[in-house]
Amino acid sequence: MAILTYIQAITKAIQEEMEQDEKVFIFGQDVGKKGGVFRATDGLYEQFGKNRVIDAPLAESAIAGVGIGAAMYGMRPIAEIQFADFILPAVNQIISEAAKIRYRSNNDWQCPITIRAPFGGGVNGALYHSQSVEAIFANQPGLKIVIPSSPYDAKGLLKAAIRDPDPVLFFEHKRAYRLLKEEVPDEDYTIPIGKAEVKREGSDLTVITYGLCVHFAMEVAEKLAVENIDVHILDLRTIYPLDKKAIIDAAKKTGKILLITEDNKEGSVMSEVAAIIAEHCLFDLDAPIQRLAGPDVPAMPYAPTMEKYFMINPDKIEAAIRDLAEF
Amino acid sequence: MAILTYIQAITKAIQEEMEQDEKVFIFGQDVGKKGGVFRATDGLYEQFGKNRVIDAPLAESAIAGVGIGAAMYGMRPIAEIQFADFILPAVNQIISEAAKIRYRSNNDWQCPITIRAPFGGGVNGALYHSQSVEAIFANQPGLKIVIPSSPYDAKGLLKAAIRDPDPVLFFEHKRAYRLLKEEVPDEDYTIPIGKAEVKREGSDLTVITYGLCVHFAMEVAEKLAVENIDVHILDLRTIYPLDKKAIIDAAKKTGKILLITEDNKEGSVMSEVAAIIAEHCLFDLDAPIQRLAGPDVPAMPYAPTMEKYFMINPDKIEAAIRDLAEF
Amino acid sequence: MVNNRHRSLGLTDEQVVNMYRYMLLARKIDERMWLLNRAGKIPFVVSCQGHEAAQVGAAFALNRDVDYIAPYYRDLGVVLVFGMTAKDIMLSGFAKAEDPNSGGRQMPGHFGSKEKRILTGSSPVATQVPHAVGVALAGQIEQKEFVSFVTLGEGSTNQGDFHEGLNFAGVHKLPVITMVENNGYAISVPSDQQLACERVSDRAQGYGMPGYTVDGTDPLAVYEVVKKAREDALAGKGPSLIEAMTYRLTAHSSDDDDRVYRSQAIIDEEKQKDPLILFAKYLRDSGVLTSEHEAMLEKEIDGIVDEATDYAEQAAFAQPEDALKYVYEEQMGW
Amino acid sequence: MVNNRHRSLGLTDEQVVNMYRYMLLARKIDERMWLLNRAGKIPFVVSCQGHEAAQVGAAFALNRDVDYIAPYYRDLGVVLVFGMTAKDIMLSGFAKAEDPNSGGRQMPGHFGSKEKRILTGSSPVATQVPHAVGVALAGQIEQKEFVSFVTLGEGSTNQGDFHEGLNFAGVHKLPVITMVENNGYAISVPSDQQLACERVSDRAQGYGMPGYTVDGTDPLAVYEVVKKAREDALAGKGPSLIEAMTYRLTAHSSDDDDRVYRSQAIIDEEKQKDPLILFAKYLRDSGVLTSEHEAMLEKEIDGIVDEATDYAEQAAFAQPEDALKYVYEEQMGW
Ligand SMILES: Cc1ncc(C[n+]2csc(CCOP(=O)(O)OP(=O)(O)O)c2C)c(N)n1
Ligand SMILES: Cc1ncc(C[n+]2csc(CCOP(=O)(O)OP(=O)(O)O)c2C)c(N)n1
Ligand SMILES: [Mg+2]
Ligand SMILES: [Mg+2]
Repeated sequence: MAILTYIQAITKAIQEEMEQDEKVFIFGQDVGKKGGVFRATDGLYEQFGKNRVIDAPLAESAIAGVGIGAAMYGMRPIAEIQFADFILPAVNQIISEAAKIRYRSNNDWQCPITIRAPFGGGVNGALYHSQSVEAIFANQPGLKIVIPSSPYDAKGLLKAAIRDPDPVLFFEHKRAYRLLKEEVPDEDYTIPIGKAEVKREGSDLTVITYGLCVHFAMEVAEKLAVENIDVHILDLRTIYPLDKKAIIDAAKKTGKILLITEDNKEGSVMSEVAAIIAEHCLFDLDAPIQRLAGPDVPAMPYAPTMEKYFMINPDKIEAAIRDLAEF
Repeated sequence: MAILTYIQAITKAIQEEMEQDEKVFIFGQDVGKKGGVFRATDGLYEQFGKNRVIDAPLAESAIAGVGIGAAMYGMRPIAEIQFADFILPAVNQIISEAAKIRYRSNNDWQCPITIRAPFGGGVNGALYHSQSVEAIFANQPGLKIVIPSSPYDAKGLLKAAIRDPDPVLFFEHKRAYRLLKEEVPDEDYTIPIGKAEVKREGSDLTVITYGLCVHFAMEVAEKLAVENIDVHILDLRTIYPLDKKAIIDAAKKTGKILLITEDNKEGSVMSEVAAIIAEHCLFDLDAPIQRLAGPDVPAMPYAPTMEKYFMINPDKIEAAIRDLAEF
Repeated sequence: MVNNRHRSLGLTDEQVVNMYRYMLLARKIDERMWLLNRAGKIPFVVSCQGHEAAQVGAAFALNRDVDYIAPYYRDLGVVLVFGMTAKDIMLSGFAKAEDPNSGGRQMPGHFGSKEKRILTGSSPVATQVPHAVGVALAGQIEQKEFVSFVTLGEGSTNQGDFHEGLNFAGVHKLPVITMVENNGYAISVPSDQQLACERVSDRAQGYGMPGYTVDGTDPLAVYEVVKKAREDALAGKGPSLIEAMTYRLTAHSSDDDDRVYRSQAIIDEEKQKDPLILFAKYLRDSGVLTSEHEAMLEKEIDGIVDEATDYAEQAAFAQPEDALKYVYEEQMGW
Repeated sequence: MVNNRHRSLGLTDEQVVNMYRYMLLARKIDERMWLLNRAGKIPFVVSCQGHEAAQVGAAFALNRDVDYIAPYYRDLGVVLVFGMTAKDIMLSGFAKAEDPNSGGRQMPGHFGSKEKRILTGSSPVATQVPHAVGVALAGQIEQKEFVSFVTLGEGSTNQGDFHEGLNFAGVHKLPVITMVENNGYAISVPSDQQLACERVSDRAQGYGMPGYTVDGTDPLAVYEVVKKAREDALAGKGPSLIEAMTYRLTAHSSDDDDRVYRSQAIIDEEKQKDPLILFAKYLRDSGVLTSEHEAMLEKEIDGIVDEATDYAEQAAFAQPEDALKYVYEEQMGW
């Protein structure tokens, strides 16, 4: 077992899958010699050659569309979109095509593509290198959307995504890339898509979140534990379709719910989580369902003052937990 | 006052705005000689000529993008997207550009474009001529999304959208086009964007919905009134950003809430409505928040059996209301 | 007697009669669809009428055992050659559960069959272009010998996906043949309001590939150029762009009324270019098709279309709850 | 003495020295940005180095009082000519509240000023192309006399928006000048892996407009072709596509390390094509620029850049809550 960063775990997952299945290949902008702008494909060009590690022209709709074609043929393409913000030119291919191929062909064709993209802020990325775009896709049956919160999960979930028979959007928090490190097994393992994970058992209140915020929430929970505030934490892992049962169980566990996302508040994935709870656990609730989210502005600004104001951080989480605990 | 259909009210709104403001022009596929595939621009080419009623090449991203450029210049473009399903190639222009122009320029530039598109099912349109796409855009600050539920509203809201200083997506239910008719004043009037409307006062339970479903809900409410089930109905009118106060008031009014959308259930606009209620009205609720929506499948099929199974209709609404009333 | 063009292309008499047979089959299925639509039996038709020569000529130049095709909604002629039957098409027209394209989920004209290597198609135009490129890329990675063939209308070449797809194919020298069926209209918009270039084939240079404009009312001319493109593709010379000039002999679809935007004179003029009439004349003139044979063919095909129609009309719709199936691979518990 | 090219283009000695001055200003601001970045004072730089001749030459051919421009992130030279000051640019580099482009909201290189008719730009490449077309369409509707000028990199011409935008401009014969600054790389990807065509200007034909490839290290050559394109546009002859061949003398941005994908030999070779050196030589050779004048210019500009840097460094950031402003027109209650 080695200590890997979040991004190293991703590289490892791709490398292992490419070694064991020759149908797997990766393509996207600058994934070849450069090894990706974040270096997620570091070393892969050297190991697998230009036939399986392919620099694509600067055209995201083609990256998605060509990947979809290859997936229909029977390959297991991994398409890298350089920043999640730049997935938007590919929305038509993803929603009209990838999501609907199995359904529209009455199960005749399938589309096992994995589309990876770094998302999230806190890296001086300004409006167009910081966005959380998951909510745009989180109401499209046929798609699955996965967001790992740790290096261990990143490896296991990405391998599961590549092997999944349906299209998976795989969003990686770019600030987690080098911030998060932990022991990651060398062996092959996968983590099931569609299942949330209880990251911490607790009895006072429940935090439901995903991505980098899981890390912050865990930190805060440890800190508050000494004050006898006992926080239950659920990591969604797959944010579409949601693991309803896990959400309902987590909500019932404590009756006080805090939902956290780095995305804007209105219309985020957390709206659906709240709706599920309001539909299934109303009489188990002891407090209104709280949401901690980015402000409803188009995207986070560049200036450090305003970026910080936008971002979720441990202080904001702590304050929200304290408020709810006192309710 | 004349009796107008929903689509005639739309044509009227465009015509009046073009008459009174020469900055207004309309463009899109087949809007010229043909008058639009649904005939929403019927007669406008003859009245205003090819300089202001412009057939655009078959390229939605250009339709949005060219419109955005013209709006930045100071025009009031109305872009017609032939079917809402075909707005997807334009998502990048709408979300990365239109929504963010004011914000990213620190209020220097503005983008007063109106993008109209027919949405919704029940017209044998199959997967790609039936979708509800509003949720894709309903978490993008900077955008406003308007969906009228009647001919009267269609005219007043469209005129407000055209005059609005910010980008507005204006979705028209295509089955409403000829199904709904009512008296529509000849005079100039606008309906404020951002405000929901109480369509019916009631005391037993609250239905919150928008678009064609408002019409069905009203029908059902009248029917159930004779059985002393008294339904309160809120028409959202603007589905992004939501009119929170109106939602909270409507929820508190009866404590039993049914949310209705023709869109898929998971991740729809109704998730946010539920989240708002769960955050602000928890202790006013007498029953779990119910959602009646399309099933979570990619889009509605062509075969009449399956299309009918997908669509919301008065029978489904009646059943849901009865269930909730008995709760 | 006219110069026998088909033999100089290496086509036997039998093959060209077979071509004609497919063109006639496509036409007659299409005409029947309109009748059914006008009788209120099926909600929608979109036609191949006027495009049959381009479609059948092209499909004959492909290898039906290995090549992949990504047809667009008018391509009835192409998919028939690739093995779709009249019954399959009628089942789709009536939206019945047995429709092999989509189980009655999609409108007619949205073809697909994995077994026949017909990529499943959607309505948003031009999305199929990158798909065909992706199939070719997969073939290149796996060093397989096939081409991928994709079609679209001239209006649809204005979509970004056309541009992005062709450039990708050009950079990687992929075996992709793109055929544009240029019928001069995108619904009501004539091509001079649609395309800034004179010919769609003018776009080929921008993608580093040869561009051809060919008479799409002549199946032999189309056959010849597609055959060359296929040979080039397999020889590693990369993709080609072919523009087949056709006429749209009907309204855009059963929802359209073309008299609003084109004059009767133009409609009548275009009817003169009917590829069925032109090719039948060629076959007759070159002594390949006798009038008995022609009558026999007509009769045979009428029978096929009748039978297909009857079968499809009687066939069952999918169950309402079938709408829930196949969102993801089954047994995933979702 | 060399042939005096600028006078035959109608440019005075003063004007060409002024061109050089803008090129030098752009270069020196850019160099300072890198220093500030390496010193940890600003998080990001994206460079104009190597593109200055193309940018300044083009901007001089436009009318700074009426034309609209939609520059991309490298276009420091263009926006300086259009009236941005060193201080404006430094304020943007430091992300300060006074930054006129975005109030410190956007990264440097994301230009915008309504007063100066510089359309506000974003990061996703090529989206500005349809915007420039839209401005030109508005001008055509209102019968105004101006052109709209838009730039992008060669890699970005593979985006659908380039294709869709240029076709729209071509169909409507709009006064749009598109200039592609072809520096041979899109981050790490060289143009032969990016573009299927030989030259970006090969794409012009597909949009019914003339295409020009010009030496982008020579401001006079670029001036000449943009001037012609502008005259054509105003004469109703429609849009033009211009490809200016440049070199990227730095890494893609401060986040990139170009030694991973291009050799030192290539980097050194490209440095020989530095447009600043080449143009200074031309001006000296044609007797327009003396070494005193040059030294004076250098000094003047160093002073400007110093002052701008000091000012911007001291200036205030926006307040945290300012992040909430200007989502919609204010006083809407949202
Ligand atoms: C992205 C998209 N926009 C709009 C439409 C609606 N539409 C269907 S066919 C068509 C015209 C297509 O014209 P062309 O490409 O010339 O093909 P033709 O029908 O003439 O064969 C349009 C606008 C669509 N299907 N997809
Ligand atoms: C839609 C989109 N995809 C990806 C990127 C990331 N990106 C920024 S610049 C760039 C390369 C641009 O190359 P080119 O167009 O040649 O311009 P150059 O930087 O060489 O001037 C890429 C891939 C982006 N900004 N937008
Ligand atoms: Mg056409
Ligand atoms: Mg470049």
